Formats: sequence, C-alpha cells, structure tokens
Amino acid sequence: MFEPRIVCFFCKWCTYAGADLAGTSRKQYPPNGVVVRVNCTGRIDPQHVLWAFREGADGVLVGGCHPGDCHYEEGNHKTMRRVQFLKRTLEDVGIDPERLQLDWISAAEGEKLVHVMSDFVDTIKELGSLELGLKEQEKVA
Amino acid sequence: MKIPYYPGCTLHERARDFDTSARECALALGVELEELAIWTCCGAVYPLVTDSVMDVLAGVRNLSYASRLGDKVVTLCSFCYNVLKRCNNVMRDDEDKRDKTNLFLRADTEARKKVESYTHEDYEGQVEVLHYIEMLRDVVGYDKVASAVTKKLEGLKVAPYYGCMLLRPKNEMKFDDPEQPTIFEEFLETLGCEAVDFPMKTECCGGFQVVNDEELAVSCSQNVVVSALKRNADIIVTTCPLCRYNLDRHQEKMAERVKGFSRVPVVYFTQLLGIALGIDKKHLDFTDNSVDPLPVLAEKSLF
Amino acid sequence: MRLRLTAGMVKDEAIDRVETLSGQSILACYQCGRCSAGCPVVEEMDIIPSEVIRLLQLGQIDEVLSSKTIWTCASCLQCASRCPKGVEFSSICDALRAIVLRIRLATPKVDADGLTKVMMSDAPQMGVVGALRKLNG
Amino acid sequence: MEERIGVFVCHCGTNIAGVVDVKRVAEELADYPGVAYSTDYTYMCSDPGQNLVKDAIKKHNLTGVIVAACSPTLHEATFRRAGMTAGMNQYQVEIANIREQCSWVHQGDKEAATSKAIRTIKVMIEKARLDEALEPISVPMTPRALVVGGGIAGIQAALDVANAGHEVILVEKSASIGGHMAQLSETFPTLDCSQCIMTPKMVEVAQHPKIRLMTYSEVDDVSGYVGNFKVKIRKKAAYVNRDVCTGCGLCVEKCPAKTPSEFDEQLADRKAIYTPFPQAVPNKPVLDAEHCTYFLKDGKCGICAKVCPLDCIDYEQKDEFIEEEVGAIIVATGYDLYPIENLGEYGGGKYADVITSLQFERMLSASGPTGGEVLRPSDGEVPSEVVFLTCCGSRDTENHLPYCSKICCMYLTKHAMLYRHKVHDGQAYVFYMDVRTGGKGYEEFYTRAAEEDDVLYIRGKVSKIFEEDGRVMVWGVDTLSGRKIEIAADMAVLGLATVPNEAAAKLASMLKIHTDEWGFLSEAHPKLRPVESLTPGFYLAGSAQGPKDIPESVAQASAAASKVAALFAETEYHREPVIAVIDEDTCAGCRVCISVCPYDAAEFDDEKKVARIKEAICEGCGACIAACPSGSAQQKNLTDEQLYKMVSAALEV
Ligand SMILES: Cc1cc2nc3c(=O)[nH]c(=O)nc-3n(C[C@H](O)[C@H](O)[C@H](O)COP(=O)(O)OP(=O)(O)OC[C@H]3O[C@@H](n4cnc5c(N)ncnc54)[C@H](O)[C@@H]3O)c2cc1C
Ligand SMILES: Cc1cc2nc3c(=O)[nH]c(=O)nc-3n(C[C@H](O)[C@H](O)[C@H](O)COP(=O)(O)OP(=O)(O)OC[C@H]3O[C@@H](n4cnc5c(N)ncnc54)[C@H](O)[C@@H]3O)c2cc1C
Ligand code: SF4
Ligand code: SF4
Ligand code: SF4
Ligand code: SF4
Ligand code: SF4
Ligand code: SF4
Ligand code: SF4
Ligand code: SF4
Repeated sequence: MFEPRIVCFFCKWCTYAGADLAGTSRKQYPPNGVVVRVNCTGRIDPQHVLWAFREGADGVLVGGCHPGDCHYEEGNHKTMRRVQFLKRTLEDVGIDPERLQLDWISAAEGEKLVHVMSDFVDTIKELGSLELGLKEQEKVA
Repeated sequence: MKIPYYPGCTLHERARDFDTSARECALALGVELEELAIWTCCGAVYPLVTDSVMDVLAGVRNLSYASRLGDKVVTLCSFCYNVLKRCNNVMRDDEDKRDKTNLFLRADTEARKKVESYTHEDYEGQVEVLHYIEMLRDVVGYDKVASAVTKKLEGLKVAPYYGCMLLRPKNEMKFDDPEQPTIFEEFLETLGCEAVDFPMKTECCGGFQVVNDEELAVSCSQNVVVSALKRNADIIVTTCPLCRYNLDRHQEKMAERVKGFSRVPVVYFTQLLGIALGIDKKHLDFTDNSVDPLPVLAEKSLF
Repeated sequence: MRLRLTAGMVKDEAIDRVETLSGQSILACYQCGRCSAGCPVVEEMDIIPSEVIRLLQLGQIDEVLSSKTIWTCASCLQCASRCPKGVEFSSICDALRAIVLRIRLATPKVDADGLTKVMMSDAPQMGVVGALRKLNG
Repeated sequence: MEERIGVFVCHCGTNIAGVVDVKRVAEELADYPGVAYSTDYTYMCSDPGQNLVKDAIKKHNLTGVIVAACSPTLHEATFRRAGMTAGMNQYQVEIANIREQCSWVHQGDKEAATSKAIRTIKVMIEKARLDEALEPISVPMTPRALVVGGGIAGIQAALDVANAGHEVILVEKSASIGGHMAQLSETFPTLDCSQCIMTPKMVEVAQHPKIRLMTYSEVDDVSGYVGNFKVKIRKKAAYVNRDVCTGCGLCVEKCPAKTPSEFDEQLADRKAIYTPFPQAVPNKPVLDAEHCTYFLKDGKCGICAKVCPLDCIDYEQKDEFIEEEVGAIIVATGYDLYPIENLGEYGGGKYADVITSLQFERMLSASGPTGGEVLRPSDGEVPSEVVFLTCCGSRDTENHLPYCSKICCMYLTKHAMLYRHKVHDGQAYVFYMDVRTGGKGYEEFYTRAAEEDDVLYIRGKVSKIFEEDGRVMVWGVDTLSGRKIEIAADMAVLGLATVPNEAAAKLASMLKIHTDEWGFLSEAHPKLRPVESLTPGFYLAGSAQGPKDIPESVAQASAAASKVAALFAETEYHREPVIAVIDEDTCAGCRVCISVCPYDAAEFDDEKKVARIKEAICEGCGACIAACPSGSAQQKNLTDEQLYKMVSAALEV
C-alpha cells in the first residue's frame, strides 16, 4: 500500500509541544510525517516547501500557534499569507494545493494534532503518490 | 407570505382547535400556512435506537414533501417538531443514513408515482424546521405581533408549559435554554399578560405513557399542574396535544388526591394569541376542554 | 447474594449490542445518579436508571431486560439532558426495549383491549402511535 | 574539517526500546556519512548514560553529538551540559525526539516507528553537521521582579523575593491586596481564621522596603525578554489622592451612593467611594465612577470632596502610566467561581436562598454582612436544614467543565461543619460523588464532619433545585441505597467550579504565555517544572495555574520566588545565540528585514548601506530570514542550507 512521505514543519512553541503532548498522552497516529522543528512558522521560506516536494515529499504540513498566540507576535500571520501564495504556486506547477496544509495547533492540543495528522495522511493517501519527476522540472528548483 | 405547514395527524383529528386557531392567527399576522399537499404521520416519537432507518423515513418523507414548497416548514405539535427536526439533522449530518434513507425514498416514490405525479429528488436536510412560535419570533417578529394585538390580555396570569420535546435533546433541538427557557414568557408578555414562572415548566407530563399506564401520567401531570397553581396561574398554555390532554383530562383525579386542589384550564398558546388578536370566537373553539376556560376568561373580560 | 464476576460476563456481547443499538458508552457512566434524581417516573421503576447502567457495567443484562423500568420510561430525555458524561439513558432504555421486543421476550405492553379502550376515549393520536412504537416495537 | 558525529540511542527502559528497534537504529546509523560513533543505552539521562556521551566525545574526538531520546524540552539542557563538561560546544549537541513523537505515538507499528526514528535522527545529523560552535549571548540582568496579582500566592511570592534581597513590584487590579483568601472565614483543615493569618502578611507587604505595592493597577504592556522586560503599568484613576489620604473614612461614611459589594459577594452594599473591607491594604478608599452620583449626574453631589479634611478627592484624576524594567515576572492572578447563571437546573441564580460557596463563606465570616451568623438571604431566618452540593459545574464533560476543582469537597465539608457549629440543631446534608481529601489532615477533617458534627453525606448528584412553599426543594438521589431523595431545605450552597480569573486570559495573551484550554496557565513541565512557564522569565504561582487550596498556593508561590531568586543570583543572563546574522557582502540594502522584524532588532547601517542585527534584541524568530530576497539574512545553526539538508534527510527512503 502507498505510504505517503510527509515533512512536518512544526513551530517549537506550540505545535511541537502539542506533538509532545500527544506523545505523553499516548495518543496514536500514523507514522508518515517526519518533523523538522523550527523556531516559528515565520522562519519557513516558500523555497523550503518547494524543496521538500522536489525531494520527494507527498505532502507538507506546517503547524504553528493560533493567531494571536505567536511567540514572536505575528510570525504565523506571515506564514498564513505565504501559504496562500504558495498554494497558488503549487497549482501552477501542477501540484495539488491540498498537499500543503497549514494548521494552528497549540501546546494544549495533543488531540488536535492527532486529528490533523491522521486526516492529512488520509488526504494524501487519497491524492496518491506525487510522482511528478519534479527534479527535471527546473522551474521549481 | 406563504409558509409550508405540516399539521401532523393529531391536529387534523383530536386537536382541530389547535390547528384552526393557529391558521387564523397566522392569517391575521399576514402569514398563510400552506399545508403540504400530501403528508403522513411523522411517527410521533423519534427512535432512539441507532439502527433504525425505517423509523426516520416517515419524518423524512414529510420533509421531502415540504422541500417542494419552500425552504422552511412550520409545525405546531411539540412531538412533530421534535421528530421532524431530528430527522432533518440526520439527513443533514449523517451521510450514511442519508444515503440509505434516500434509497428508500426513491423506491417509495416509484410506488407512489402511479397515483401522484411526484418525481424523486434526494433529500439532504435543506429545509429549516420551525416551530410556530419560532415563526412568530423570527419570521413575523414579536414587534409585529405586539402591534397586531387588539385586546391586551391584561390581568391574566399564564403558566407557559414547555414540556420535554421542544427543548430536548438540547444539542439537537437548539430551541432555547433547556433549563431556563424564556421564549414563551417573551411571547406572553407580547400579548400583555403576565407569565408565571413555575419550576415544573420543563418537567414531563407523562407523554405517551398515558396509553400504557394512566396512573403514571396522572402523577406526572399533577406535578406540573400543582406547581403552576402554587404560583397562582389562572391558566396554563401548551404547545402539544398530548401535554394538553394529560394536564387537562386528569384534573378530576388530581382533585381526588390533592387537598384543596382547584382546577385550572389548559389551552393552546394559539388560542390565547387568537383572543389577543381579536380572532372570531368560532375559530378558537374552547369546547374540547375538560376544565372549561371560559369562566376564567370571562372573569378577566377576555372572552 | 454474591455476584461472581468474570471477564466474560462484563465483556458479554449482549452488552456490546446495547451499546451499539443505543449509541451510548456504558462505561462512560460514573454513577453519579443524576439521571435517576431527575427522572419524573423513577418512583414507578423497580431499578432506578443509574442502577440499570451499573448492572450493565457488571454484565447483568438479563436482570435489566426483565425489569419494569424499561417499560416505565416516558422518553422525556431529562436524564440525557442532564447527564454530566453525555450518557443518554433514554437511548439505552429504547435499546433494551428493542432487544426484548425483537426477540419477543415479552408480550407487547399495550394490549388490544387496552388499545380499544383508549381509542374509544379521546386520547390524541400521537399518544397512541407513540406508545405503540415505544412499547410494542 | 571532516565531521565526526556521535549518535546515542536511548532505550528509556522500554519506553522507546519497546517499540523502536534501538539496536538496529544504532547499527544503521553507524554507516551514515559523517557518523564516527553510534551506540545505544538503557537510560541516556542517567549518570552512566551521560558518562557514555562524555567519554565518547573525548575518545572519538567528536565534532557533534545526537542524543536520540525524549523531547528536547526535557533533556536538551542536560546533554548540552554533559557535552560541555567533555569540552564540546553545547550548541553542537542535538536531540532527536524518538519518544514523544515516535515510540509513544506509533506503538502499533514497530517497523514504521523504527524507520521513522532513523529518519528523525538523520535530520538532526544533517543539522549537526553544519552546527557552529556558538557562545550564549550574555545580557545584563535587571534584578527586579514584577508580581501580578495580590492574592495569597502573589503576596507570598512578593515577600519571598523581597526577603531574598531583590526589589519587587506587586500589581493588584482591585483596591486592596488579599484576593479570595481575604474573603474566607476559617480555613480547612485547621479552621484558623483567614483574616488572622493573612492580615500580618498583607501589612508586611505594605511595609516592606523592597516592595512597591501598586493596587488598583493593571499591566498594560510587556516587551523584552527574560532579564530585561519593559512593563507598562496602568494606575487606574481612583479619584482619590491616595498618597495624601490618611484613610480616615469620612468620605465613605458620608457618601450617599450605594452598590452591591463585590467583596461581600453581593450580600451587602458598599458605597461608591469605598475600601473593599476593613483590613484592606492599603486602607485607603477608591472612588468607583460607575456608581458615583457626581459622575452619573453631571457634578451633582461632591459630598466626599467637601468632607475630606485633606482635599484628597480629585474628580479630574486620569489613569496614570508607569514604565518599569524588570528581570522576571510572576503571574499569580488567581481564580474565580464558575458563574451560577450557567447552572439553570439549580435556578441559575434566581433563587435568593440558593447561594454560591463564596457567599456562604462571607456569611460565616465574623466580619461579614451577617456578622458571622448563618441567615437565609430571603428572610433573614436561621436555616434549620442546609444542603451543600459538590461538583457544581465540575467533572461535567457534557455541560460544563471536565476537570475536578479540587478544593470544593474540602470547603463544603468545612461549610457543613461550621454551619453545625453555629446552628447546633441544624441539619447539614452534603451531596457528593467522591469526597476528595488528598492532603495532610484532610481525610481526618472529613471524618470529623461526618462523625462528630453529624453531617449527612449523600452519594449522588442533584438533578434539580427549585423553590416551593418558601423552601428550597432539592431533587437528588442516593446511589448507595438506590432511592430518589427529595429535601425541602431552607438553603442550598453550591460548590461551584473554580475557573481562572477573568482578567487572566487577557494578561496571558499579552504576556504570550500558554494557557490550557480552560485558561489556566500552563507550566513548562507537569512534573519537573511546575512553577515555570515555557517562556523564559515567567513564573506561575497559585490558583492561576490550576485549582489549588491555600497551602498549595503558598508552596507554589515560594517555589516560584526561589526560581526568581536563583535567576537573579547571576548578574548576567545568557540568551540563546540562535539569532539572525546578515551577510554584509550580499545584502542589497532593501530593508525588507527591517520592516518585518517585530522587535526592531534589525537596523540599517547608513554608511555601509546594509542591514545589521542588534544581537541583544534579536529573538531569532526567523521572520527576516524568510523574507530576505537575497538570502543574506540567516539564522545561526538553522541556516537555509541546514534546513534544505534536513528536509532531504527527512525524506530519505
Ligand atoms: C468558598 C471557598 C472556600 C475556600 N476555603 C479554603 C480553605 O478553607 N482553606 C484553603 O486552603 N483554601 C480555601 N479556598 C481556596 C483559596 O481561596 C485559594 O486557594 C486561594 O485564595 C488562592 O490564592 P491565589 O492567590 O492563587 O488567588 P486569588 O485569591 O484569586 O488572588 C488573585 C489576585 O490576583 C488579582 N488579579 C487577577 N487578575 C489580575 C490582573 N490581570 N492584574 C492584576 N491583578 C490581578 C485578583 O484581583 C486577586 O486579588 C477556598 C475557596 C473557596 C472558593
Ligand atoms: C507505587 C507508586 C507509584 C507512583 N507513581 C507516581 C506517578 O505515576 N506519578 C507521580 O507523580 N508520582 C508517583 N508516585 C509518587 C512518587 O514516588 C513520589 O511523589 C516521589 O517519589 C517523592 O519524592 P521524594 O524525593 O519526596 O521522596 P523519595 O523518593 O522517597 O526520596 C527520598 C530519598 O531520601 C533518602 N533518605 C531517607 N532518609 C534519609 C536519611 N535519613 N538520610 C539520607 N537519605 C535519606 C531515601 O533513601 C530516598 O532516596 C508513586 C508512588 C508509588 C508508591
Ligand atoms: S447521569 Fe449519566 S453519569 Fe450519572 S449515573 Fe446517570 S448515566 Fe451515569
Ligand atoms: S427519559 Fe425515561 S428514564 Fe430518562 S428521565 Fe425521562 S422517563 Fe426517566
Ligand atoms: S533521556 Fe529521555 S528518553 Fe532517555 S531515559 Fe532519559 S527520559 Fe528516557
Ligand atoms: S476623607 Fe479624605 S483622607 Fe479620609 S479617607 Fe476619604 S479621601 Fe482619605
Ligand atoms: S461624589 Fe458623592 S456619590 Fe460620588 S463618591 Fe463622592 S460622596 Fe459618593
Ligand atoms: S473537589 Fe470535590 S466537589 Fe470539587 S470538583 Fe472535585 S470532586 Fe467535585
Ligand atoms: S530573527 Fe530577524 S525578524 Fe526575528 S527578531 Fe531577529 S532580527 Fe528580528
Ligand atoms: S532583507 Fe536581506 S537584502 Fe534586504 S536589507 Fe535585509 S538582509 Fe539585506
């Protein structure tokens, strides 16, 4: 069966801590995502996301603090706008924008993390493997 | 303005007074209750077992009929309201049951085709189920009701009895605060009478158990009636033929059991509304009551 | 009377059936008793609602199926409305009745004679229909 | 230089090893490029575990270390310290989280968990490969603490920090310190009088040379970071010059305007100009413009101004703003009761004789509105039967709050007991689900109530309360006997759930400290760091963090104070150096970074025409880096290059 490969960019204050909480509460979710911990979702450059797809990711999940809760005032607002823009870019290069998801998950929301992660894996499973051979498509790189 | 109307079996039979008074009042307020061209009994009680698709079918069929007439359906009887609203929730929120029910509906329509010119359309919970009083508040507006009042019901102390089915289950009915509802009190104030706040207004009257165990219904409704009496109610209003029946018919027995019991009439809220709007008496019909409301109404110079 | 509990008893499939049919989780009930405290007809019941659930937790389905309680409930939903754990006893009650009626463990509650008597009187149709559906299946 | 990375895979007993094949992980990674040493061990954080790391660093001359274990929030500091003692730069020690985010959440699929663990570790190896040796940025420490909230927790914390020799600013939003404890009558489990044990502490706060007390004040803004916060405090207009006022009380006495007293929980009135209670600290009035005739009726009245012998009344007074620098902030904003209006089944506050627990507390208090007598609010009669209800709004996942409020079992037991002491022939009933008495002397206290004071405990939750024939009817149940219970009582007391103080939510979001979903402040670790917030420099005390009784609130306050004192023991604070840097050679001078930085940490160098980062201020959020069009801004030890490699590693098959 197709097991999607997913890169998760998690902000260390909220979503990463939420993922820790899911662990301490022994909640279970699919193991498809590998986490890259960042200070803030605002640190994420659209290039990082495109790179992930280029390197073979079937999906990219970005998790940050709820609006208003950003440890750095408004990093997540910036991300929100960037993700909007990125989704359009993805569409342009023929990648279903649903393969990129942004969600707000706080340190208290272990349960939410589990849902988001499980649903995202399901979504990507439905979309199937991203075999675009992007490495040849220079426009992305 | 026309609004699709589902009367339900009882309003066409033993509760004609409820039906007629409601229609006449609506007309006086500029609303024509347009009775569904065809309808069946909704089943009266909502099935609480999860596996029963057949049992929601009756409700859904009526909703589907209603959807041909408009985006709302108004109903009066609390039980119908409860069943229709919950069936509607199922069709809106439960994909699995929606599909199954629509399969039945389809077969159903095929069978009916011979007699009726209905074509099948899948139903997806698109109709908004309104109780008549919600219609008064949200569609007509209490302001408009107030300005249409020709005879203020001054001096009349009215106990609004909610019963169970309008309010519960709260997360599905979303009718009002399940413990301290106020929609009827606000309505009654619009008519110029005094709403009596009595603690048993949301307790059960015994419901359908009257058929199985009359004693049980007597003790339940006695609890309600005595509570209203203690708060000096002149009259009790209800929204449900079964409640009306239980609260009204058992007062003989209550009188045997409760020392110093004084009888209190129980009427439909639309009948009081009718008086306030100055509707012709013949449409209000206070003949089906065990406890005659006319003396109280006469005493307050209302009828 | 000593009740000798076994794992098989508390995991009985009959209990599963009650859970599935009612959509309720039996073990979610923490026995606060609020359902019983607010039930309008509890005086007429032989086993109070919270005890019915307790017996189910202990796997005692037969005792519950033969109780008077399940026929006494008026489906007023007060128990479900106030339960702190979101357990709807009213639905459990419906499920228990359904089990009895489906396997014809008991004769229908509303007998023909009773029914004609009621029909003759002036009870609203909905009451009759409701009783037949709830109590006769 | 060629990298020589060491990988240390922790079993955590069976926590990790039970799911992840740790041996295989260690073996596979041994062959990964750049890895010089790879091993596994049962408990990496234990002494032998740490020694293993230290020895390997020396023996294999490692340039980077990956400990694959629990979350970095737990032991990153531990292993960085270990690395340092072995002569390695601490920022070259990294954690790969294979417990919280791997073994614990993928228990059903050992193979997949193992493979995820491997990729997770590779991600960190790629990072470590390019990690530079960094030194913490040291910034001067302002050894002054801000304590927000003047309940018992805030008072205790302020005193402890002050007694350790540091300055403290104590900000309290109401007119006096004391919080809820000041409202209490006698306190469980010893029944000492609350005022008696509290008043001396309040006075001590007022007189402490190191404490600056600011009542009727709120924190309006906070910026900066640990060691160097800037806070803006709003001193609300009291319309009284409180510096000059002697507290003679003449104004209060003569004021004609009345409104229900918050301190007496609406059971009595106060004046428009008032001190909340007789022992208030400071014992000087404030004027509440919302209820004052002068303000409501355009200058009519003015009596207080006329009678004040010292001309303290100033109707023109405005809010005043004070800016201060502090190094640490203790949040002790306390709790409130869940609103009685939410409990419609108990009347939702419409029955006079169904009261809240704090109202009953005021009634029991010798200085309260009834002078300590228990009297029915409706008619002032002594109640002969009183029902106490536990869990009103607590432990109710469906309609109210899911958590246990922890203190109500005990205070209702106290209430029942004190009622019996005052009304000797009275009957007290307590409806309960479990009587939770988890404290020293608590179970004995409960036993005394039941056995010596004849309090009848009834196991069951009340379904409905209503008024009938002038009495309070209670519909309950006794689940032990299976009986429905009906009590016609004279009064009912609701043990309402505790919720965070209403004002705390706003404060928490301003301070950017986390709260749980109910609004209680979150601690950095539930067991090991219970008095700190995740954000450095913020400490938690008292019931703002979760329902607590007085002993616990005081203990936590002292603990928070000792943390602050430890912080202040250093004259400098060391900040993480993982901040932004700008490559002057490539910077185009577009100033995008300057415009996006939320902290004004990027500035423009007019001479070189390039942007520059102010090291002491940069928080390392990365916003400028993501925004920089030329890639000139980078984050130390999380550069774009590192991120690209980490992403690639995450996707390796
Ligand atoms: C009815 C009842 C009886 C009790 N009896 C007992 C007992 O017998 N024994 C016992 O041990 N415990 C008892 N307790 C518990 C006790 O009241 C608490 O443990 C204690 O008061 C907690 O103190 P605190 O300082 O954490 O919070 P609080 O007392 O709530 O103090 C918080 C303070 O912070 C202020 N504040 C809030 N937000 C802000 C803001 N944004 N800015 C500035 N100031 C702010 C508030 O005005 C308040 O003064 C009882 C509780 C109740 C409800
Ligand atoms: C079965 C069980 C399960 C538990 N599970 C949990 C749990 O899941 N979560 C939780 O939060 N808590 C749990 N606890 C509670 C937890 O164990 C205690 O809270 C915690 O260990 C207390 O730590 P301590 O340092 O106070 O005491 P201890 O762990 O008892 O340490 C005291 C130390 O002092 C030493 N010592 C004693 N006298 C002297 C002396 N005269 N001179 C020198 N040394 C001395 C002892 O040898 C010992 O090493 C559990 C307890 C038990 C019994
Ligand atoms: S109210 Fe709910 S939790 Fe309480 S005993 Fe009844 S079913 Fe159980
Ligand atoms: S639904 Fe049945 S059991 Fe529940 S309160 Fe009503 S009558 Fe009692
Ligand atoms: S380092 Fe972490 S994972 Fe390893 S034993 Fe210690 S707590 Fe467990
Ligand atoms: S009269 Fe003046 S001095 Fe006296 S308490 Fe009032 S304000 Fe203070
Ligand atoms: S102006 Fe009058 S009403 Fe206002 S506080 Fe002073 S005395 Fe009271
Ligand atoms: S402390 Fe007692 S009364 Fe309070 S919520 Fe917990 S169990 Fe209920
Ligand atoms: S990383 Fe950049 S944007 Fe963030 S604080 Fe530092 S300079 Fe400002
Ligand atoms: S955004 Fe980049 S290029 Fe522009 S000024 Fe800042 S560092 Fe230089």
